[in-house]
Amino acid sequence: MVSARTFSLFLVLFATWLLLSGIWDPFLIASGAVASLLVVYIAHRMSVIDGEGHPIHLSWKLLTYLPWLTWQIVVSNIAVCRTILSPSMKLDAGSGWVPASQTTPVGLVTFANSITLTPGTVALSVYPDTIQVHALDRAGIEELKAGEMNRRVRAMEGKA
Amino acid sequence: MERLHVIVLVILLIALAVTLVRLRSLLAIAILTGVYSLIMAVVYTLLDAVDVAFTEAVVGAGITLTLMLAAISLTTRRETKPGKRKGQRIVGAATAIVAGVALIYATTDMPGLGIQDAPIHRHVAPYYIETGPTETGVPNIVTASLASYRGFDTLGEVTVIFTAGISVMALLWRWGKDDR
Amino acid sequence: MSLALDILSGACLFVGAVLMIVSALGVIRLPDLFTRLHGASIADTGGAFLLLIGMILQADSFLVGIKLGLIGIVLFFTAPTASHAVAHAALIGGLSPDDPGANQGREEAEEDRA
Amino acid sequence: MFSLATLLVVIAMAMTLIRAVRGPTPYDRILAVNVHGTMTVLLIALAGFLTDRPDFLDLSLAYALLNFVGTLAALKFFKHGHLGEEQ
Repeated sequence: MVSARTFSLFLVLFATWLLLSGIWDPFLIASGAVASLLVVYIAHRMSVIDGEGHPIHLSWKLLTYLPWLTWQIVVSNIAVCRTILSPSMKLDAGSGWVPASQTTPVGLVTFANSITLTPGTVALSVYPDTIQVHALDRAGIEELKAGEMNRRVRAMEGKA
Repeated sequence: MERLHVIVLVILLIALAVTLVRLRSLLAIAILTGVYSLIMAVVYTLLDAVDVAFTEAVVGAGITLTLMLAAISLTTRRETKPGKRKGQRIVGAATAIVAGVALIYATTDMPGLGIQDAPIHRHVAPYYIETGPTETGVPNIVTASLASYRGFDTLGEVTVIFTAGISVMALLWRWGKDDR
Repeated sequence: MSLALDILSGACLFVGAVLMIVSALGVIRLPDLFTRLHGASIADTGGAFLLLIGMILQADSFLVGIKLGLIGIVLFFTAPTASHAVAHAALIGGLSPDDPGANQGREEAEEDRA
Repeated sequence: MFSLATLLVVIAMAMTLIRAVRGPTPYDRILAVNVHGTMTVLLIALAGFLTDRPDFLDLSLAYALLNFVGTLAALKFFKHGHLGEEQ
């Protein structure tokens, strides 16, 4: 009945409580445990504890994806800052479609959010196999079409 | 230095207030009111009133915008033009100016910010600060006073708000009709 | 050691705050909504995370660091979602992503829709 | 350093405010308010360090969560013209 996922949700909630309160008093810890249990119970009744609501199975792969994403964010931050600060501000903005080969909703959302999170590109609308992207510089769309980010997110989400 | 931040923020507030008065689109006004309470929350924070800032952030920024949008969606999106009659304007301006001057005059009677021997710091406050944590077992002083020292009062308040909420729901909820 | 830490965190704070200004400049200067979104995302990523790192380096207790980290995580998940929501709503609302000029002077249309 | 950073963020907030007031479309305003909100979150955190009271972080955490709700509610309103209930 109590799956590993449910239990891990409880652990995450309880850890959050402990770290946010920082007071090691038996009464307060007990109320934290009760509150976490209550939330888990309600989440269970709403049946939102699944691969989508609490994607714990992605944690380890996420650790390999995040450094690469961070680097992308740094690079594109510099590029966009340069555009904004250049006095003439020549823009080549526009939108285009980028193929997305993810099979799970979580993977697709991760891809779209990664696109949006890197400055210079924003996901406009998301469909199961393609994402409409607006870019400050059309080269950004070409780069996304080349598909490195797509491939990395695909590798991260694993099997559907 | 902190004072400088507060001054800049208060100037922002004044600019924002003037803009709000001049705007006619209720949608824009609702959004900008959210900004107003946001800046206000920062000012409260800088003035060390964390609990007030907390309420301001939660109510002002999170809930007010949503409620105002709900109200706009039920009524209209534009404010009607104010009356053109000169008398109306003068009365309005006079009321605002008199009220403002009265409020500013009242603040001159208040003790300065952070002065140690202000009346409020000498009456019962030291007692609560000293004995609150041990007497109630609650680490946060504000929570200790709200939930313990004046627990019945808070219970009453919660009851009133809860009852009001239920009544509003009972009046506005469209029971039975297209219930999908 | 402590001096190096101070310098590092000071640099992070300064660069982060400057990025905030750049982002605000972008939100003002860029020509239409969709390009402004890119300016805004600098504040959500570069500015926010550098400021948070700068503060974490100065945090005097573990719990403070954890809370700052949590703020970072919350921003990391909500910021792109909010940007996407703005972009998508604007797209549905009829703003053209390819032609900045067409989005000027739309104010009256929006305001008078009532 | 904290003081300087705080001041710069306040200036940045004032600048986004210009966009929020000027519009022209409601989306521009919401975008500006959203950025303004992100800056407020960090400003409150910075203010906590400035005054040596790290308990401000709770406030900024709560605000980071709420900023999102306000933005989404406004956008939902723009998209559908109401907030869910049939008119």
